[in-house]
Amino acid sequence: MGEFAIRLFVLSLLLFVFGAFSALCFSRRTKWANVLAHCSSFFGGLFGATTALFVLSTKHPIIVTAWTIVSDVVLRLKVDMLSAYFLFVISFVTIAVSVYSLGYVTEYYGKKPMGLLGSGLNLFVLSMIAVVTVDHSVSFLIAWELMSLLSFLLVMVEHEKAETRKAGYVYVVMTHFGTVFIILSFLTLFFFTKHLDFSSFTQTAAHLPASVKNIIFLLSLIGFGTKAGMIPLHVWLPRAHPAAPSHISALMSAVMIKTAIYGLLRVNYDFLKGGATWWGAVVLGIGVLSAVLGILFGVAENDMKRFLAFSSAENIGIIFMGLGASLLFRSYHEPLLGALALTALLYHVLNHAIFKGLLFMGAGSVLYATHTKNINELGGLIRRMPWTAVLFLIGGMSLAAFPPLNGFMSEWTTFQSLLHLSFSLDHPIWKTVGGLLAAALGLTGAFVAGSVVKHFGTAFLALPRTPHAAKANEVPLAMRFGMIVLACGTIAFGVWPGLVLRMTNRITESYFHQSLTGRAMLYIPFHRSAESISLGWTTIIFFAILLLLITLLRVWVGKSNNRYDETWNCGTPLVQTMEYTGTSYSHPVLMIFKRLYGIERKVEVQGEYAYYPKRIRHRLKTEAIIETKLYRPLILGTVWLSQRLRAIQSGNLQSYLAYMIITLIVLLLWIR
Amino acid sequence: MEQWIAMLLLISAIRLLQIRKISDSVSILAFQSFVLALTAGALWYQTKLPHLLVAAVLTLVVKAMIIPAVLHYTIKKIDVHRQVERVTSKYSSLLIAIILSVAGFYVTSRLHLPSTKFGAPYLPVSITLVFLGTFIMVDHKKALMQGIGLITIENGLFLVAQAISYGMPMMVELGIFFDMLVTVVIIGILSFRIHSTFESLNIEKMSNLKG
Amino acid sequence: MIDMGEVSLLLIIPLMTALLCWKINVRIGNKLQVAAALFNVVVGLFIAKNVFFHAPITGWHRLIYIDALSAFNVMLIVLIGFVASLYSVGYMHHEVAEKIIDAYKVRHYYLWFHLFLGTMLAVSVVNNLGFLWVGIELTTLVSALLVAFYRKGTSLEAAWKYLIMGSVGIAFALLGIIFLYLSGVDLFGESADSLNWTVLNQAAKQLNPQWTLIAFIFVLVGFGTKAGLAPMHFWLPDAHSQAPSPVSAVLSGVLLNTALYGIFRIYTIVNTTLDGKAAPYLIFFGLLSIAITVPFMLVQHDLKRMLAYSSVEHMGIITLGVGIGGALGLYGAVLHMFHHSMAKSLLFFAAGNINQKYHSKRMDRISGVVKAMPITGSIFLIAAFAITGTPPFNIFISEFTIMRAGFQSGHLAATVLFLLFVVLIFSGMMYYVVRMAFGEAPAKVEKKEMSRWSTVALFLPLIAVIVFGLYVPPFFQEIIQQVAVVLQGGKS
Amino acid sequence: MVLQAVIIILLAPFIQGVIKKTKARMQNRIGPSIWQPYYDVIKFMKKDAVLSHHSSWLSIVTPYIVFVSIVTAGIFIPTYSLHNEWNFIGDVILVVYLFGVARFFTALTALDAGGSFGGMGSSREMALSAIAEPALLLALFSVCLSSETMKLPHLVVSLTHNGWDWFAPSYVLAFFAMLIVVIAETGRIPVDNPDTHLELTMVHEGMLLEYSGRYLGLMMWAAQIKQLLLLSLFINLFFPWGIEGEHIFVSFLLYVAKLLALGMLLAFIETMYAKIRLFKVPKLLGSSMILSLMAILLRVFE
Repeated sequence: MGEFAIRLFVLSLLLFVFGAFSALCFSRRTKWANVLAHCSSFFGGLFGATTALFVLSTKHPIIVTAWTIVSDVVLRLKVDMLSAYFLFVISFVTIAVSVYSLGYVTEYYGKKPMGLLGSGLNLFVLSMIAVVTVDHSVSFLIAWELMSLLSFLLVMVEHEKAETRKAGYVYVVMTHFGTVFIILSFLTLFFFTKHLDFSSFTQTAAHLPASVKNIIFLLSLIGFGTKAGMIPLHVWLPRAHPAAPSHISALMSAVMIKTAIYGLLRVNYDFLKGGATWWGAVVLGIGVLSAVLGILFGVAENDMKRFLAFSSAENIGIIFMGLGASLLFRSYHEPLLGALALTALLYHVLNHAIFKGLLFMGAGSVLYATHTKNINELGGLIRRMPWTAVLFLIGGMSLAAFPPLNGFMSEWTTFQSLLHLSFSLDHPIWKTVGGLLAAALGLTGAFVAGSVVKHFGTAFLALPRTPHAAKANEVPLAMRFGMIVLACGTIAFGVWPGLVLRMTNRITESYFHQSLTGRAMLYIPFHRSAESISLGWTTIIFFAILLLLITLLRVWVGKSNNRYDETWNCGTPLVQTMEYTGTSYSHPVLMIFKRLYGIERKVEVQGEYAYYPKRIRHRLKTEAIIETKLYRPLILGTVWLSQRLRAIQSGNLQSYLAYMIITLIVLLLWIR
Repeated sequence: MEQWIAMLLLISAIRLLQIRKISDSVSILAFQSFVLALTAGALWYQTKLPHLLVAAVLTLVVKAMIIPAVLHYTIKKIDVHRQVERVTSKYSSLLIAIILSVAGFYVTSRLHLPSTKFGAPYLPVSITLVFLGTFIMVDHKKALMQGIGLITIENGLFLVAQAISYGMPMMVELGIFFDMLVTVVIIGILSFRIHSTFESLNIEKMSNLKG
Repeated sequence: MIDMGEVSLLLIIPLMTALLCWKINVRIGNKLQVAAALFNVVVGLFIAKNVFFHAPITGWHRLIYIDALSAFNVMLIVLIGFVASLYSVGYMHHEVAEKIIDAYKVRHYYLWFHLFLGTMLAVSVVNNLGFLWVGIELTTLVSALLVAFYRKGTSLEAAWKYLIMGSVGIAFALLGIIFLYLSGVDLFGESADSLNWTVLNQAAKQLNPQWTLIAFIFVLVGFGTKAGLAPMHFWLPDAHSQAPSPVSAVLSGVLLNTALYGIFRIYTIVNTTLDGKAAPYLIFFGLLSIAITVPFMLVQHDLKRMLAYSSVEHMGIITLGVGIGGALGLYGAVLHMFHHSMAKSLLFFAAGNINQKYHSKRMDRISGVVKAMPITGSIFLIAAFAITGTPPFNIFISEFTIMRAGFQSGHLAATVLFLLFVVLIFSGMMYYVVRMAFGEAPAKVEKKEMSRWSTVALFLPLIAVIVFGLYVPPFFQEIIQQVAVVLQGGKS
Repeated sequence: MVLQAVIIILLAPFIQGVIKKTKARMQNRIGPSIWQPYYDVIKFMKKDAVLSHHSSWLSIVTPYIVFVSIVTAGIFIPTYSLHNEWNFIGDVILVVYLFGVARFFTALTALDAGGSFGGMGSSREMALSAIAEPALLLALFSVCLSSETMKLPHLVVSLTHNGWDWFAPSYVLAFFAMLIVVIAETGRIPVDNPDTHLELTMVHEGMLLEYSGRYLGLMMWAAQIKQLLLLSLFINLFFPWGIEGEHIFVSFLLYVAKLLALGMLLAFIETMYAKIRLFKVPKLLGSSMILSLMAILLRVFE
């Protein structure tokens, strides 16, 4: 049976390779390249997901050795439980994205080389799979940077735009900085364990002195955190994700940043096997910061994809909160709670992958149909694109963690983990903090809901604001189908948490020797009182009441006769310029958190008499405070210093000779 | 005797820093090389090693005659402005030269020469010559003077090679002489081209490539 | 076993090619020199193979000695030399067509170019440190003429600086070699053998440590100038940026290695004598070389200067690797030599195409290379990523090996600094690369690849850059291993 | 439980009527009849609806969703009895998020017709709710901390058995914190004015501006149920006495009595205060959060 899984896995990998090469070979024939690339990635994803499920159900890791890179560096893929879970996440999203891409890339026919685009997608997915499965630090780094590189190249697909180039640059540099920290953490491990393969890390790293473990933890946190997009290392994320073609943004936001979570879990659970209490506290702190600030920055955005990118930073924050709680429980030796928090974060990894993939595809569909991402130029799409609207709404509701969708389930588990920080840990600080964290999570959720309302409401409802929004058409079947796959996922994983628990339990068993029970209902047997939730039942009750309500109304009162008329607008007919825009929608929030946005507000009233102005210009300038206050001084300082230092290459030969002779004399004096 | 020769070499090097006209330098250089040849000859006389004689003759021919001739020809051909231009003033350059000499003597003071009978005083002088040669290159702004500084450095090298280790193996020595000749010729050629391109031999004009 | 025939062939082919190309028609010369370079590749690789898999070659009264290190260098020179000569055809053709140079000058170019290759090969195969010195000085002279090839003000300036600094440096190195000779004089008496590397290496333990150290300092500063180690590297960006691109590729790709070869030959002896006390100097200069390029990478205007600074950086990395030492450090350093040669020559070829297409080396005038020249642009991008040590390209493997060696041998601070500088350099270089490679090309630039010659030449190093990043073949690892052993002083 | 659902649906207009009547009396008006909300609901149900040209199917669906999700949430809130066989389905987090669903759809549909007032109401509602939600959670948490569960019936049980002393300062602080949140969530003065007819000051009513007929009826009814539920929550967190009474009828009466008292208190507060400026509301809610935090701190460090 293990043989079968290995074959399946290799087949899936080969399919991605095949997709990459066949797309390149057929790059002249656009259609062929499209179909070949995305069909093979579809099947690759399908087989990959099957492999993952197979491994998780048989509980036997599979190992595929590819080749030796150099001396003792072996490229070997090992799918253990953690890898299998992430493999599943990647493959599942890939399946949907592949289908979606079949339609979406037609947008680029004749504009961009389809062969490169198709093979880029395949290789990108392949590299992500490699990241979560390789078991040697060097091959990991290779896969990791390959992933970054390919995603960078895919971000640069529309490189004609200056902002894309800037985004790409910021992305590639920041991710490289992150990698440096990962390299350092691996090297530190190497320094103490004398080996570079993951299995020796697993065996020996747990017994390292605490200070070393602390260093490794911090290095890996910064390294992987950059990729994950944790605040304040997130600045690349809201630039790069929107700049990429939407199917790529879907992959990047939904899956790529999750590989960082994989890395953190690998290092902290597999290698270090937990550590000091403050680790959890640090991760929790970063998590709550990312979650709250991420969404607060996102609220101000009117660009759909930028908002979604910020929301990715926010969701990473939620995942980090789960991770922090889990680390904390681990250090307090609370296996059940640790397992709960770990489940929460793993669950959210999957859920976020699904709904964020769906939303990016939805935004992509809007982009495809209208060629703009700015919601202030949209409107009324619900009539022109009913499918996209519904699917986007489902994604949005899941993003805002509304029952009965999957987003709620993982948020609920995260809530429980956070609340039990105070309920179960007997330490005054955790008792206080747990509730605050939960409140912060609630704040985040409410802001997300508001932002979803803003984006959906402005883009899909009411009157079209521009002609291209008015002339939008529903997207091709393939794109809709790709979104439907994920939409089904959001519902299925919401109402039937057992599906996910069967996977996550394998992981919690290996790290905590604990598993959670649940099929339709998630049940956690705490020692005081058990907690449980069932969205399936909630849904049933909901629909029962709904049915009853409609029936009763029908029977007792009869059908409601609807008449259609103008919208009330103080008596004047409604035109699109009177509609509430995205900008004005987020205005109250901006005013409440003025400081955070560094708001510059300018109102210009034109006209002789202030009460009857001819025209009012209202200008609201926000600044990205982290960038202006943290990054810009750093960058400017570096550049300034470089310019000063460049003076040594003055162009004057004599000074060069002087440097030489001085060096020589100093050295001679030194050795004397 | 050796002390006197060493002094002569040193003074000639410092003198190169004090010249007014470029053409003066050629004769000083020829003198320096001549003294060098003399040293080699003296060593040959003392040790009776045949290749030292070859070295002495080569030095005399190549360094004291051909190279100055090439330089003289170049100077005449280009017709450079007579005045030399320096970075430092006359006195400060003298001061630095003295400091460099002290440094040269200082760094070599603890080195014990292996099995050498005669050349011991030459070691600090040769190192100092190397330093001073470099300083000549640093101090002078005229391109040609850098060639002269280079030759001073090489003279220092030769002094070490001849006086202390009684010369390098023959073949190597020939190679080195050949190399040096080619270097000077190429420096000459480049000087021509530079002069025709920049209409000056002042290397401060040649600082377009920076950063 | 191999006799001296092949070795003499190795040295004579470039010489003959040079003279022939000088005399005959350019059109025939073009093909002839490519064929000759290819033939030399065959000869070089044959020799190298013999050395690697049989034994070192000695001959001509022990004047010639080719061990794994020499053979490795020979291999690099013939390979890069071949690709550069292939590339030169298209490059020079374009320069003539654009009336930048006269047609007859191409013959001069080939003359000097092949002489240059010949001198470098000679440096690699001689046993005697004196001749090694002569050879390196000759490379300076010949390549200075190549740098001055365009006879513009800037190229003359660059050539002048190169020549002067190179000569001063080389003079210091000679002094060092003399001191080294002195250190062994007691042992061997005054014989030509006592300048022979093999002899010195065998007796390294008995040499006079005081003299060897001072010798090493002079050699380090001297050949270090030639190899572009900071703070003696100042000529390098000038020379490498002003030379014709194929020459820049050879300068960066092999000449610097050849100069390092000189340092390492002597270092191997000295380090044995001094019992490892020479290593910190290499680490220091290595790190300084990496560090000094950072500001020039962060703020730069000229494409080829940027690449030249990158060469300084990589020479620093190699030196650092050797300084860190140990089997792993040397292994990484040697591997890095190879990888750097491939990646950097590739980058210079691509840059040459870009310069010719855009008629400028100024980076702010270059944009949209991938649009104007899809193949060159993509390769340029790959090479740029490779040179900055991004996986999955070859440089990463060797850089990581060096870092690993650094951690293994406890040079933590040096390694961390190295990593920091490398990432700063990455961010500087990428800033410009992204701006150049992407975006819209200026309207006046014709959207077409440069000549076929110029494009084809890119592929050989490209293969090495990509393949070696993911898979270093076992036989090649064996080769590197042998070279590392030589660098360790013959003991494995 | 079906009974509980029916009771909350039916009782909600009554409480609204009581509040309105009390308020009117306090303002020296006679005011409408206590049963007026029932008449309104019945009337609205019978009327035809006028919808905007620009609105979509969302406008029709939303009232049902809002109504049903609030009723569903009501199942998980203890009212007059703690025996709830559906308890395993959810806890207070689910309740909060079900309210969230209702709010989400209300706010979304407010944008459907395209009018500025809907947008304004929606935008304000979502901004304020973002502050109100953590305040609610924090206030709830400050109470839950003693019982260590988020399941409401368990919570109430533990409150009745070993609950806080009314004299404990943390309890008092939590009480006031919760009160502020309840006022904000029910959309009453000083946060929002349910009786306003000035479009510019409306928040919740602004969102309902485009509704008419049955849809308006459902929305208003849903709002009343939500109000009832919040009050029940409040009652059972702070005055759970008697909920576990022997006789269910007694505990029901007690529950209604407590509702009436609380309703009157709300009416009183509403009469005493004026609506505050929109941008002052976050400060009010912030003070609620600070109160909760202090309650928690006192509780933890007691």
